[in-house]
Amino acid sequence: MYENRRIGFLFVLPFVLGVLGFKLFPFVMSFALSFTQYDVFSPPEFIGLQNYVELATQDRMFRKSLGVTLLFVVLAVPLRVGFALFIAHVLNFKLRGINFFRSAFYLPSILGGSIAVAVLWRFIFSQHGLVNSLLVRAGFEPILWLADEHYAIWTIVTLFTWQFGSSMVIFLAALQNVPQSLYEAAEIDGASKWQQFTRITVPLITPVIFFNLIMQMVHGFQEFNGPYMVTEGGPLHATYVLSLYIYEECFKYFNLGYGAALSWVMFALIGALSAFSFWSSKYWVFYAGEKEARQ
Amino acid sequence: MAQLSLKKIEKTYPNGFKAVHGVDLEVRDGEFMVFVGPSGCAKSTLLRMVAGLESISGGELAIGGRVVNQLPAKQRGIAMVFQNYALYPHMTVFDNLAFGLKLAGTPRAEIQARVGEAAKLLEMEHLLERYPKQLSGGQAQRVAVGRAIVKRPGVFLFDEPLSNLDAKLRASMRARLTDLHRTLRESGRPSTVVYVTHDQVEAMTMGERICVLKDGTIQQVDTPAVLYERPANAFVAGFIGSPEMNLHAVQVTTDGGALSWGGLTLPLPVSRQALLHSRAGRQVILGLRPEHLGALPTHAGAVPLPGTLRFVENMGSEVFVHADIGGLPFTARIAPDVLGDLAGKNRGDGHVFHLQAAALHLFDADSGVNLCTLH
Amino acid sequence: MAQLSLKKIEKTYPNGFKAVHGVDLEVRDGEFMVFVGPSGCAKSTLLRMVAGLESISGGELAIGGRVVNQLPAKQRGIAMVFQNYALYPHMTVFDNLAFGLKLAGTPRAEIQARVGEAAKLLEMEHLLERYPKQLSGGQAQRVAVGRAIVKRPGVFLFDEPLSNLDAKLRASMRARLTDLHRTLRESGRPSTVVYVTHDQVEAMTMGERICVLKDGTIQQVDTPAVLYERPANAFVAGFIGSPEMNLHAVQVTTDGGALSWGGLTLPLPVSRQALLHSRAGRQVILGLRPEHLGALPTHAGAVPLPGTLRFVENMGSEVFVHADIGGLPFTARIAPDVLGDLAGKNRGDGHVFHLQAAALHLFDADSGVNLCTLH
Amino acid sequence: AEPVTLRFLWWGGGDRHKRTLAAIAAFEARNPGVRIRAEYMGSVGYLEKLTMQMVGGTEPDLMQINWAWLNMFSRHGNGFLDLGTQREALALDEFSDEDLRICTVGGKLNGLPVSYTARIFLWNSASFGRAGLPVPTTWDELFAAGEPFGRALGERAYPIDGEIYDMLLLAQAYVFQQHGSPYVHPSEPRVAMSAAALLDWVKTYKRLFTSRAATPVPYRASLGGAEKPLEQQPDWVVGRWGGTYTWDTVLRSRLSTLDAQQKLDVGPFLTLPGAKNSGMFGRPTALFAISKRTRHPALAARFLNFLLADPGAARLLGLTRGVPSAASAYRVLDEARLLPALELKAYRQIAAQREAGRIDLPSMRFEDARFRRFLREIFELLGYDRISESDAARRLMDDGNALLARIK
Amino acid sequence: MMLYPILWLVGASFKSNAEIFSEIGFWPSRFDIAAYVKGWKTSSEYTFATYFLNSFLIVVPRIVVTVISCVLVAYAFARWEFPGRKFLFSVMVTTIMLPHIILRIPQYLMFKEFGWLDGYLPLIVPSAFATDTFFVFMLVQFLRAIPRDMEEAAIIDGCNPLQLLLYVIVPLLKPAIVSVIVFQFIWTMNDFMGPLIYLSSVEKYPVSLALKMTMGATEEVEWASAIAISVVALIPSVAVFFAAQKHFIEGATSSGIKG
Ligand SMILES: Nc1ncnc2c1ncn2[C@@H]1O[C@H](COP(=O)(O)OP(=O)(O)OP(=O)(O)O)[C@@H](O)[C@H]1O
Ligand SMILES: Nc1ncnc2c1ncn2[C@@H]1O[C@H](COP(=O)(O)OP(=O)(O)OP(=O)(O)O)[C@@H](O)[C@H]1O
Ligand SMILES: [Mg+2]
Ligand SMILES: [Mg+2]
Repeated sequence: MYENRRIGFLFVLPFVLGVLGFKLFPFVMSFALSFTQYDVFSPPEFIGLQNYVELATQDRMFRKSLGVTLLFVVLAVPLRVGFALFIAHVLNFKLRGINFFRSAFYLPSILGGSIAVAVLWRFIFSQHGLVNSLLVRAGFEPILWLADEHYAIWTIVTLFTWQFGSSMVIFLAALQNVPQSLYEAAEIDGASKWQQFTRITVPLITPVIFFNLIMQMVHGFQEFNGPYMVTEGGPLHATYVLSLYIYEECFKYFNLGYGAALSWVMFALIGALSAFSFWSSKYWVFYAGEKEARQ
Repeated sequence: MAQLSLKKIEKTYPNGFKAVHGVDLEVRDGEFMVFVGPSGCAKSTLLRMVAGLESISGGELAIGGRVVNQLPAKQRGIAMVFQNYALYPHMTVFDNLAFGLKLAGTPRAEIQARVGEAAKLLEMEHLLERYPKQLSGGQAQRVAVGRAIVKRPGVFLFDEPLSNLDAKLRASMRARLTDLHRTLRESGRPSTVVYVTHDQVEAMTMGERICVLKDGTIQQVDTPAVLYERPANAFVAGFIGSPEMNLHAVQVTTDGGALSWGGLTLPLPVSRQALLHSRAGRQVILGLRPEHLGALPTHAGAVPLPGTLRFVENMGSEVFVHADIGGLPFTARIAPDVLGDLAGKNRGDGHVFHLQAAALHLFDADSGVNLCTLH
Repeated sequence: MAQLSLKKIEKTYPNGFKAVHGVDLEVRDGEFMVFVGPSGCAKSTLLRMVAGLESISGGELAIGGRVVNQLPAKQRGIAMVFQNYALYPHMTVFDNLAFGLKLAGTPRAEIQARVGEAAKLLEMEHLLERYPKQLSGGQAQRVAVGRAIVKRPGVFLFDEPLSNLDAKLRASMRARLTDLHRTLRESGRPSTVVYVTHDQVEAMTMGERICVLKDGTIQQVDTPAVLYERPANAFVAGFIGSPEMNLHAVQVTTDGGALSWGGLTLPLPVSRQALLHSRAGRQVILGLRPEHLGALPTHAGAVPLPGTLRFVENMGSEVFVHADIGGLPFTARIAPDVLGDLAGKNRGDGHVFHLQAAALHLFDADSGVNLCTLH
Repeated sequence: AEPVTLRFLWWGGGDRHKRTLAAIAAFEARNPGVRIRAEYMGSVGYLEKLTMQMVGGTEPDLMQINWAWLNMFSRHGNGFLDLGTQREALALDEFSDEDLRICTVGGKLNGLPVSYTARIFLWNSASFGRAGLPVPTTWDELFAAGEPFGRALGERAYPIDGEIYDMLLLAQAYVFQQHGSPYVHPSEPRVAMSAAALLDWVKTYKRLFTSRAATPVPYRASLGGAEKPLEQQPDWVVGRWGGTYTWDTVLRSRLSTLDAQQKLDVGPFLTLPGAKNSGMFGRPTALFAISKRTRHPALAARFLNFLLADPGAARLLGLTRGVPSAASAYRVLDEARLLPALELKAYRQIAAQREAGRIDLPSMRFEDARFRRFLREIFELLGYDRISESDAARRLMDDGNALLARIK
Repeated sequence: MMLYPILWLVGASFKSNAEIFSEIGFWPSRFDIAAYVKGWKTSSEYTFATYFLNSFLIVVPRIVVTVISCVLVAYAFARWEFPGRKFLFSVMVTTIMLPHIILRIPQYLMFKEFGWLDGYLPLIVPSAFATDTFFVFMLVQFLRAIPRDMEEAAIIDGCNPLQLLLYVIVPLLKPAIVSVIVFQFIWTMNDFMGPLIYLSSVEKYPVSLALKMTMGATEEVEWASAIAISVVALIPSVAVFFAAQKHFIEGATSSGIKG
């Protein structure tokens, strides 16, 4: 029945219309803008590839922020996804008061970018903050987290990781689809809880792990709140991620053409990484509902 | 040492349903115990409790002399074949079989060898690279059996492991499993087996003892022969044997020397009369195995009873004859060569059947207890 | 009108495995057709193709005279019981049963009535409020059957619908399903049934015709009696009947009048001799049903053959005797009362068995074709 | 008849909203048939929103903008309605010539200033009291205060605090006084300081930290950067930091979080002996501008005039947008004693310098976002000792010129 | 660590300005709900009752259309075979990847052309066309992990594609759908930029805008009431999460069929 082409298409129709109606024009326009010089207030002026050329050859800031962004993604995404998966797994046990903990773990994500987060993060990472007092107690030198070029990235990485709630919720939902009987079989096979987790749970929810990885990678590349509110890209641009750069180009310096070019470069980057992930997913993602198993 | 000992085991499901009511059972080390009972009588539940998959609501479960109520499944030294297979969908057949061994840190070569051996035993060497969803029902079931076998545990729990196999394959599996059990015992590493089945043949041929369950209580535990010949009560009598025993409530004559129903009178052998003295004029349940009802007077002492033919099922090697005798439905199991003139008769035709009264069972009308085996 | 017609049906799975090789089959309107065959022979695959769940790789499938290769499942007017039940986990048993009716817009009262009826038929009225995960294996299977029954479709497809039931329940289900089929036919609304089973008794008693499959090809389609008595080839002969037919490759004597193996010579009845003329001195396959091998010379014309006892399985109503005769393993099926002195013997003891040579089957050694039924 | 509706957009806090709404009500009462649709919000996102509206041509009739935004929204003076066309409705004589001049781009009056602000010194006199030091009145006293202040109040205590940008302005004030020239030429896109002056600027900036007078850059950054205003800093709240160099308009908010032991005061503007310029850095706070697309220019102008120069409105609005630039409004507040002492003190200090002509109007380019980033970058490097003083001075010259040429 | 921000927020809503910024602890020195009352009243013409109502006027329709459109589209991608499926799927994933900031101006201009400015339509209508591709992708992945057995049974039972979706797929997908609802609720409640750009009239402001409405750059802020009201603003999100969580941990298939 699923072969009926017309019906399938009918179901995607909203999306097709949505893309055409709401995404295509902005997309095309932003792409077009990337070949112009456009300061918002006077009409865009076509300058060919100049934006891209400048970005590739002269823009030190671009290179710097690209490096920062990559570092951030490499650190923060696996941490967030890993953490979310682990906590989801723990929270999936039917224990007393577990509801409370689930909510507690989701709270940071509800807070989003509210003022409390910025204030709190300062309390935690300032020179006399929580982290440092722990360090000092453990006999280490305190670190100027927010002011040290090498450590500042960790403050926003931690913040990003800390707001793992949404990924966690998605994992929690995914865990429900793992049949109980498989855990029983594994238990009989002598698998420890941990082995059940790595050998049964993880493979069976790879579609969702994959989803979270891709999405968090996208979010990681586009992460804005942390660097914007907590470190403001500093110190010495150590946390000056691409999205912050793009934001400033667009809405502080009104250099929309250049901002668009930056965006499309970032887009190409994410796209390439995602394409790679999709390609690799053939080898590690298991779809139980797919007509065909892997060969 | 892996004897099982169940003491007053109870199970209440979270929805309040009490599935097991105080089961007491000893399974000796290396014994092959078969569980039978109607669908829903808690066979799987008991197995799952032994395995440690279902919490025990009451009583004490010991394996090898050690109380394991609180012990996690993986420390109980068991292997289990699940009724629904529970194969790992993301692993090939090979990996499904090898999983337990890998976890136990078995060396690669040994895993290869043991999986190969099991695959051969179960005739599925050509399936090792497949994924579960590429298997037929029977193939999946064999994989589930294989997964238990490769582990060589102290206790095997089988939950209807052959129900999806065809008769031929099932017969060969049956023989192989029995062989395996025997070989292990002879090699000094006996495995205790608890085996749930619905198949009469499996139950009768594989089990050293059979445990008959009903509604979460044990009805009788004994060797197959005893169960067949001396069922403890009408339930066991009706449950063991196929086609099932003819069971009907009938009247004891006032002198206690015969049974009567539908205008017929069935004189009883003297041995049986003694049992019915106290029940003269009351009701008892008559039990008669189909093979003790014949179409011809081939047996001495058989009582002729007139009946009406309902229908005939020809199994090839034997014939099941369904007839009304004195208004009650009876089934007879007759070899094709002793059908006599019954062979040509049709529905509604009359025929005189021959009942071997000496093989008759009698059960209490209320409790169902077998009067013949009472002392 | 719901006859099924399969013409050169083929199925190749996406992984390249060819499961069905050109199957031709006509199932008449209202007929009860049973599919049997070894595990993995494509019974489920065929059923799923008829149902419209699996695409048809080649050939033509017609229901009620209309080619339905491209017709969606729900327009084919079928109901199906799945081998793995496939109950809706989020619905109660009642809703599982009622779902199809609700979709069809059946009035509430009627749904109630039909579900109630099916529940009664399947002895599961007390389960209607449960969720699938609260059911035992057999209970789940009954729900699956019920889901098909309530729909009263033109074609029923049953995939091993009773495999998880105990013998007693299975016997009663068997009778009820047969009854249901008959009632429908008599009421003028015949349902065509295709019924997959591994159970010999089910196959023999329920099927009006049986289709024996092997590796995706049809071996023989005929009534149960014909299949049992005149199997088309050694495969069918071995597959139908339990315990299975003794099948062994043996030598035809140079005069073509007898068979010989392991130093024994078995003279053949004249009727059989004619078949072997051309094969004098060559090999054929001997086929002997267990019931045609006795412990006592009860039958005229039985040929005495010395053997060695291997083991005995006592089924209560009958005994399976396994013995070596001329170095080949044979199984005999003997009523307990005609065991004679065999009853007291042990493994390794000698005994003279009596083979009813007139009941012998002979098959071509290469093709397995039954020589007795060849013309 | 349909009432005429004007849209009016501003940002601000609670008090500003309330008072502005009251003023609007007063205006509506006085002009039946006119409805002012108030569109107000916090400062976060204001620029983004306004930008969208300007791009989309959907901006309100009257809007509050920052002076520095003129350079973006109205580079050639055509971004907003030329108020010169609405002279009848406007009491332009209420504003000083300078005020009008700084709101004029390309000869067109793009808006009218609400108030004027300049950088001043705020001191926590209680802190200095505890440290046993007088509140600094000269540069030398400030530089000298570092060590004893720290000794007395602890190593986290500094006489003056500021974020990088505050500190570079502070140092610029010093150099301005010393050399008589601001960094960027007031009207031309080029660096105005001499190379020597630039070097002095850099040196003075560094001296702020070496003398321990100001919070070190890394430490300050470790507490949260530029967007974390001083009043949210614990060190400020409890008086470990003795003062700050800031706009007079934020005086109230700086004061608002101080705990009960602290006392805020406006100090004299530190001035070098023989200074060539006051060194004070001042400019209009916000402007009110009228959309060039408005359908009711005259009415919008009248409303604008009402807000800035109407005595009644002045009384209603009070100090919510700073001390009014319009003379009559100031008089009303002054007479009604609506000006708190501290504000008044700051105002007088600034007004005195303005009237003396000792505050040069800064170049709008100096406040250009990109230029600010450039400055921050250099001075951050300096604060982290990542660049030598001479290199910094040279970059301020060369890169500064290049950037100024680019942003024009 | 996880709860600290909330405790701090609640504590801070009772503190004085000085306490808020100098004390790391969350225990205030006094309890006084004045800040809540004040925060609720706001300094605008409307109380927070209006802003909450506005938020719900955006959130509720948006959730409804999101769930409907995303489930439909996910169903098509995960189960149906139609021409261009792969291509459209990659288009969908792709649209997630372009930084949204760059789309802001084009989108604004587009909605201006539609005449939708200063209304809720720009915030709701795109969701009706499954443009929240995050959710579509998520549902697709979930669906692909669910075996088809039940669907086959339903097909035999006579389900048409829509009934199949409604009666079988949706219940099985319930955990995922509930998370979609929770996310959409919380994200929309928190969304600041969307309403900021598209809404001009104060009476149409949702909570997220209203919260920051009193944060002028220069004026003094009554932090206690600002924080108090942001605590109140969190309540719906927390409540929704709390109410929903039992659904996304009790999937229909949660323990599957045992027997
Ligand atoms: N999770 C559960 N909640 C409530 N009742 C349950 C649950 N699981 C099983 N039951 C009930 O407990 C009884 C015993 O179930 P069990 O699965 O042990 O039966 P069984 O003997 O294995 O039957 P079958 O031969 O059909 O597999 C049944 O009546 C069943 O409906
Ligand atoms: N999706 C699939 N991909 C590849 N091979 C398959 C797939 N499904 C089934 N097969 C193979 O096709 C053959 C026929 O399978 P089918 O399920 O029809 O067998 P069956 O006759 O029903 O067996 P059983 O009695 O064990 O249920 C088997 O060998 C099986 O392994
Ligand atoms: Mg069971
Ligand atoms: Mg099958």
